[in-house]
Amino acid sequence: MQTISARLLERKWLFVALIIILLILPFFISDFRTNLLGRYIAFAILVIGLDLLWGYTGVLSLGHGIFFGLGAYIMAMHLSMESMTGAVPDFMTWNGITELPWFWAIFSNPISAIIGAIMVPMIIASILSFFIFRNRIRDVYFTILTQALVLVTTTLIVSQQSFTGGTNGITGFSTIFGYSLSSPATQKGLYYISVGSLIVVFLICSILVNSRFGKTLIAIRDGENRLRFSGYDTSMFKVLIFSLSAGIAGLAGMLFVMQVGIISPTMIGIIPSIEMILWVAIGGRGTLIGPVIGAILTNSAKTFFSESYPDFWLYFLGLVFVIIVIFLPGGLMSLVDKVKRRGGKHEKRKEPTDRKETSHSAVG
Amino acid sequence: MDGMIIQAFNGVSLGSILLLIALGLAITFGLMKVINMAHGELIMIGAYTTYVVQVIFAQYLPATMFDMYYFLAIPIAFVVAALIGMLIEFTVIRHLYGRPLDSLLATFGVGLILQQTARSIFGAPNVGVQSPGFLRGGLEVMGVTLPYIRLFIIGLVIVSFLLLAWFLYKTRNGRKIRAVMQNREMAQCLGVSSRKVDLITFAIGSGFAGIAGAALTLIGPIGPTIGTYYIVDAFMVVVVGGVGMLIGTVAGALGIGIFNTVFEYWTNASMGKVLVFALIILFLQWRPSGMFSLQSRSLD
Amino acid sequence: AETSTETEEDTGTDAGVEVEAGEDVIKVGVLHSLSGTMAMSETSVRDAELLAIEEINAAGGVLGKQLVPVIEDGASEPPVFSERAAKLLQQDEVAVIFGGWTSASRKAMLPVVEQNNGLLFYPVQYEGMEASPNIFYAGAAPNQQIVPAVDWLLENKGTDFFLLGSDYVFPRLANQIIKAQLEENGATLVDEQYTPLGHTDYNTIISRIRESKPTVIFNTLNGDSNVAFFKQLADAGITTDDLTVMSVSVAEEEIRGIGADVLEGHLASWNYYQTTDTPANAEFVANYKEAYGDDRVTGDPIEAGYFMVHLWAKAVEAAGTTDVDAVREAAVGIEFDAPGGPVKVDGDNQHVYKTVRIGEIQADGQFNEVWNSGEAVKPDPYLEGYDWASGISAE
Amino acid sequence: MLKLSKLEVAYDGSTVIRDVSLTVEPGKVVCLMGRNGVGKSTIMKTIMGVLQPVNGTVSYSDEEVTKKNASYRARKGIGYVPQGREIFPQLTIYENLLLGLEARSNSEEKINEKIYEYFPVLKEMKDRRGGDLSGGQQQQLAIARALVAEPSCLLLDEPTEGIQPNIVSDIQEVIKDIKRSQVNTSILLVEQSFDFAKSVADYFYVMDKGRIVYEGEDLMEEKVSQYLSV
Amino acid sequence: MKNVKNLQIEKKPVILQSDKLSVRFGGFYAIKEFDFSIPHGELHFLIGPNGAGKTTFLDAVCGKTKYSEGTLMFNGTTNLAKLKEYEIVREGIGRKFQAPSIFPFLTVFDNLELAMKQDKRVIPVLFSRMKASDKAKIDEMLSLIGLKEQKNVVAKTLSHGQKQWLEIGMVMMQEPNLLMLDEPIAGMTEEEEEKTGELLLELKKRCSIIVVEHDMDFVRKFAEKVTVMHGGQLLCDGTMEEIQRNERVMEVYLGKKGEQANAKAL
Ligand SMILES: Nc1ncnc2c1ncn2[C@@H]1O[C@H](COP(=O)(O)OP(=O)(O)OP(=O)(O)O)[C@@H](O)[C@H]1O
Ligand SMILES: Nc1ncnc2c1ncn2[C@@H]1O[C@H](COP(=O)(O)OP(=O)(O)OP(=O)(O)O)[C@@H](O)[C@H]1O
Ligand SMILES: NC(N)=O
Ligand SMILES: [Mg+2]
Ligand SMILES: [Mg+2]
Repeated sequence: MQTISARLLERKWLFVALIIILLILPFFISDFRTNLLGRYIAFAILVIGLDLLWGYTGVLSLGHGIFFGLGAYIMAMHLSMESMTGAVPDFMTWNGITELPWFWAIFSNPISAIIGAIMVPMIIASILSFFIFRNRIRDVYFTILTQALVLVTTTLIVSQQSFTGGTNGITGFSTIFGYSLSSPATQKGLYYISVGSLIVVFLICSILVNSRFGKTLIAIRDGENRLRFSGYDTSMFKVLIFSLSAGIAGLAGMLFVMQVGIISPTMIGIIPSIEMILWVAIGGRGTLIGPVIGAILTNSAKTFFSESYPDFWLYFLGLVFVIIVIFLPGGLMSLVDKVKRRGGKHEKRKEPTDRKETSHSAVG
Repeated sequence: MDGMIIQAFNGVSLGSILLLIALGLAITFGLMKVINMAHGELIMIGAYTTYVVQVIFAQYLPATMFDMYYFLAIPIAFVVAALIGMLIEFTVIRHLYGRPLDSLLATFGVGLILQQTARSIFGAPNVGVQSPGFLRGGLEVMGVTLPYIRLFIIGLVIVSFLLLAWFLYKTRNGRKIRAVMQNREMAQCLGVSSRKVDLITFAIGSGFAGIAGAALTLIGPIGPTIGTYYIVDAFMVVVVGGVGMLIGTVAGALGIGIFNTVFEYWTNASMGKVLVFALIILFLQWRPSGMFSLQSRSLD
Repeated sequence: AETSTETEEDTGTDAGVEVEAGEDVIKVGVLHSLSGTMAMSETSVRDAELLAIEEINAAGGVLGKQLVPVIEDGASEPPVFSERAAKLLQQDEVAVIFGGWTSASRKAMLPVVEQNNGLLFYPVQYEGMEASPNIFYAGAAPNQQIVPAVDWLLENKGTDFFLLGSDYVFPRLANQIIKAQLEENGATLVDEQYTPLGHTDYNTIISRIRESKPTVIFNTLNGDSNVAFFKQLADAGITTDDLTVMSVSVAEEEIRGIGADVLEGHLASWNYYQTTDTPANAEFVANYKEAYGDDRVTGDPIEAGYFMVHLWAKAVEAAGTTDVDAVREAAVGIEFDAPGGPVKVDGDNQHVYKTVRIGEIQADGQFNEVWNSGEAVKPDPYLEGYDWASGISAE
Repeated sequence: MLKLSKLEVAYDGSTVIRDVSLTVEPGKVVCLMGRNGVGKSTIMKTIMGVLQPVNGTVSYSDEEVTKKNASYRARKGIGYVPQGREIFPQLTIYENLLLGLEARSNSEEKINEKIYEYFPVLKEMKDRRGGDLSGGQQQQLAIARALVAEPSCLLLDEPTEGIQPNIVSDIQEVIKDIKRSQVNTSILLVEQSFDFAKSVADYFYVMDKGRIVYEGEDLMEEKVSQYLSV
Repeated sequence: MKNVKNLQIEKKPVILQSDKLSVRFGGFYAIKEFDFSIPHGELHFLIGPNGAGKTTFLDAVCGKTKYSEGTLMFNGTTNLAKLKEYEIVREGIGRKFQAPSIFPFLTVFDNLELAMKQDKRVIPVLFSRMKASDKAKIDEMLSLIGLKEQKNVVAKTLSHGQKQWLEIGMVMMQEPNLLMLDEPIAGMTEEEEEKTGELLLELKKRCSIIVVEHDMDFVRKFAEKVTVMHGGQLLCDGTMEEIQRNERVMEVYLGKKGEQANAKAL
């Protein structure tokens, strides 16, 4: 017999419940809080892609800040062109640039900015990952490499400040597609657009992981070489999933910048990139819904702690990370599963997180 | 000619610093497969230890003895960092063997806590350490000055490396360490106490981070966030050299150090960094598991 | 729908100040990085601001009301600054925000304070080229720090300049100004180098210095890099006999982190030193040390953080309300006897008149003032008063 | 020597060994047989201390060791050749063998020459890394590694798997040799080959579905076909 | 036609042909100038002492190890040196590894589904759906390998022997033209061996099979043709009877089992 509460803990119902909460919450909290929640939803979108990559395919990228940043920068470039008074944004003037560079100009159209914010990360990710995966750079080598990539990218952005705004980033937008950014209605609209994007991305990815393609991803995670000897060109699968997650990150970055009004290199650096992974781990990797919840909860907690205890919040945050990873390796979702099992259902389920991540697979 | 000597020396000097910061990581990450994001904070602990030793000398001992503080600071930095490493192993790491990526996340949390602790104890601003007098100045060789501090660091790293290599590859305890790291369960079945070995190994890795911290006080800032400056470099060195190979770490450090210096000289510091990383990516295309690869035929 | 519990929670836990809810307090925001790489600089500024708030409260508050600081952590990340500024203005409805250090953090807060018609007081010297109606700039504009420093160097130290800076906005823009100024004066630029933020290996830079043989290094490096640079410069055996380094981001606090032994004899340009000889300063230093410990030092941004709170308080008293528009109007021309000498808010650009001071670093880590501008210099963020700078500020 | 009583072992809550009691007398070779997946290796791992039983006890030379860890048991004289070899891949053959000595109380680092006589290939390839060996070479190394400590109780989990025929018979000889020369050494052997088992074992246990279904000094053909057929 | 020494060529076309194949690790030749060929539809056993190079040979064929000299031709025309592992599989070569290697966190069913012959390029997989015929095929295989009950069990919980079976099933799902099995019956009981042998005879009708095995009873029972490797080289080949009589083979591999057994029986 399955109780109602147990049923509610099914992943799909969990998602439905979450969406309902997100839809009605703005009626109960301040505009400021709604806007914050909107940012967290952008992060929640991002981690779905990361979960595909890490939770399902076993590829840990500490470099998704880059793709998030690309999406954000492209949208920021568009917004800043929309808002600027002269021929170029202020910071270009100071650097002696009087004409918009081509890679700015192409995003002056809102449609091309939206498409660009998603496609540019995908294209760059596919080129990059093609070379990386084709040569079988994997495991920690890949992870450390992505970390280095973040460092290079932020260094580049900062040093090319005449085009990128440097450490100041790009900010100071007043309108978005003609609507005033300071109006609460615009902010609410952006919030609901974010929720809508979350639903779409989540559904697409759910379908994906439950298909044969999804099983292939898990097989790559658990025995990439074996899969190669079953006739699959695993590197192409990884390229595809990496690009997809980069596109999702770009979308998230775009939604983020529209709601926050600024993007700067610190937002896409090493620490934010690691934090993204932590959201996945806290929620429970390989579950899709877990990371979504993880991103929203962790960010809310972070805001709460840092507002309430500005001197101590890092202790809290650090402790939470340590405790979750050690004592709840399956993340919050494993807690849900536990409750569910107690709720009467004794189904044996796979827990991908207690697997040993040995670097040598049997045929490696 | 002078330029060449200086360049070569700068390259080796940077390489020696990279090696020093990566040596501990070569153990905790290379051997133990723990992606220890708190490595930078262990370096920080070594640096603050040196600072404390210096303050104690300045306050309680005659001024003539001040310079001697540094000799004491290095072993104390090793011990303090090793003890804190033990504590981390005992509370956190031991739950995470065989889960390298989880260890990354947990140690990141540990790093945050250590950073904040340092901030609470020593304050957020940097603290100053005065280099001992005998390390002032430099050695004149063919018209160029080689700073004693740099020479000292090169010497320190050579000694550290040789000690470590001897310990790991020539002693019985070193063999036990390598065995446990490769197959914890089986080592235990042969009568090796893997708990003890894990604890000690992590402590040694941490201790070397402490030594690096002591050395870095001579040339860089000492503050709660210094660990973040070195952590990526340290990982890159280990990865480029080849995870699990001590000799690879040496090669990786020297390689990166020399190329970094050359590229920086050709272009500028930012582009130099970018070019080095571009080179690393190209290099890994050619050797996906580093200069000295451990990849053996896996068990079939 | 505002949740009142949340608001109370926010203020109640902050800074240990007990709040009696009601009309007789004024909430003010204090927004600095308490974590991350900027914490090392910004925590001291926060302390100075809290000191000023306490002083004002002790003297009866503003408009008869006590000030209650709401402290937030900007975490060294511009988007967090923007978020927290919005929170302070929208949720806590503070009368003013004191905060920021890096230009990036200021640029992040700028649209927020403009859109919410809030007030931001910013305490740090910066690159200029900005004058938001919602921001008061208590730090030096380039003409109150960089320009006079270059003039003085040309006169006293030599004409071969090596420009060294961290690779970000302030140094890049500062160096553009310096280059224009050098050209105007027929001086030589021997080299210009930038290193990434947090760079710690200056071997190659020092090799370049050796090759290009400057008489002056104009240093716009950011905090941590300064430590590495000066230590390594000293190790390389380059002393003040060979050249002089003029810094614009090295204050007393930084000197302690670098070590006075390697800095002795080098110069800095600021509007204030702990040793600045004014009665106001003697009191300020004593109070600051009493509040935060004898081992603490003051410095220019700390002093700016301190006096800007007083400037705001005086402006509110003059306006008779905390209303932003009224305060902004009332602020024009407000004067205060700051520790670094008298300061006055400029009506054109909301910057502050300040005295420029060049100091030489002593063995004890303090500055010996070798020159000052005598009177407070009018701020000129767009360098409109300098013909040679026309190429930089051109729109 | 070795005594299991009422052992129950589970993986993640699912029980695979139920109520198993088993005794190995000193100096005897006991053979444990059964189809794939009945739980033979699980029993071996539990004896070694790699797995903790849910219920029941493991005693070894009159001491209850149920709660002790594997390294304690190894130092007490239990030697283990696991199924799947578990060679240290980055260590050389020689280093692998030296590690076998860890279980011994005296710290002398010397490999008994007899080991090399049993498995000459290990001497030839002394400095090759364990991971580079062929499957059968690794299996030989695994056995040798257990033997160097001169254990008083030897657990062999399918020791002949993947070994060339003439060495299989050598291993048969080794076991017999141990029986002859080290009269107090007992051996618990898991083996699929009926002939091999019969030629060395003094006592048999047959398992099915996690339980002991037959035990005796002799293994009758009909029993075999009853429990060992698919 | 090629000029091949092998006599079998007259009967059936050769499916795999190695010519002076050498594989080197550093200075050590694991395989040295090894000639080998197998015609279509043959059940061929490859035996030899531990370390003879049998696994290495299979590695070279399936692309896991790059060989240094010589050639490997598949179906007479395809040069395997140029192909990636997955391309070799798509050509029709299936391989079972010596240690069971399966996907531990997928169910038994999913393991077989992934291995099944189908278009395995990225995009087709993305849009592929499970067909009823696929399901039937997998079910059939499940009963063949005796894992019907474990159909929905996560593969890591299988015992060693069950994993072996699963992997054999996976390779067979690929419907290869050449099947290579590395010690397939290791760890199996005698009955299970028997079944595996019968399975091989059944499969032989569909493809050529190379089996590496140390169990001589098994080889004796099922081998058509046997090749003995030693030290990376061909020692001899022929029927089992011929092999058994070969002095060298007895010396290096089989041992003088009979005599020894008699001696001990005294
Ligand atoms: N790590 C594990 N997690 C869960 N179940 C396991 C695990 N290892 C083994 N099992 C299950 O326990 C049972 C017994 O396994 P065990 O390995 O002991 O069998 P065995 O008798 O040694 O078989 P074989 O002859 O194939 O080696 C099997 O049914 C297997 O499914
Ligand atoms: N990567 C390697 N480096 C060094 N030597 C290797 C490597 N791989 C294999 N060898 C050696 O090559 C030889 C052949 O090994 P291979 O695994 O092919 O033997 P095999 O015939 O399969 O033996 P077995 O019957 O024991 O499985 C062995 O001596 C082995 O030690
Ligand atoms: N404003 C500055 N110094 O960044
Ligand atoms: Mg078994
Ligand atoms: Mg083999």
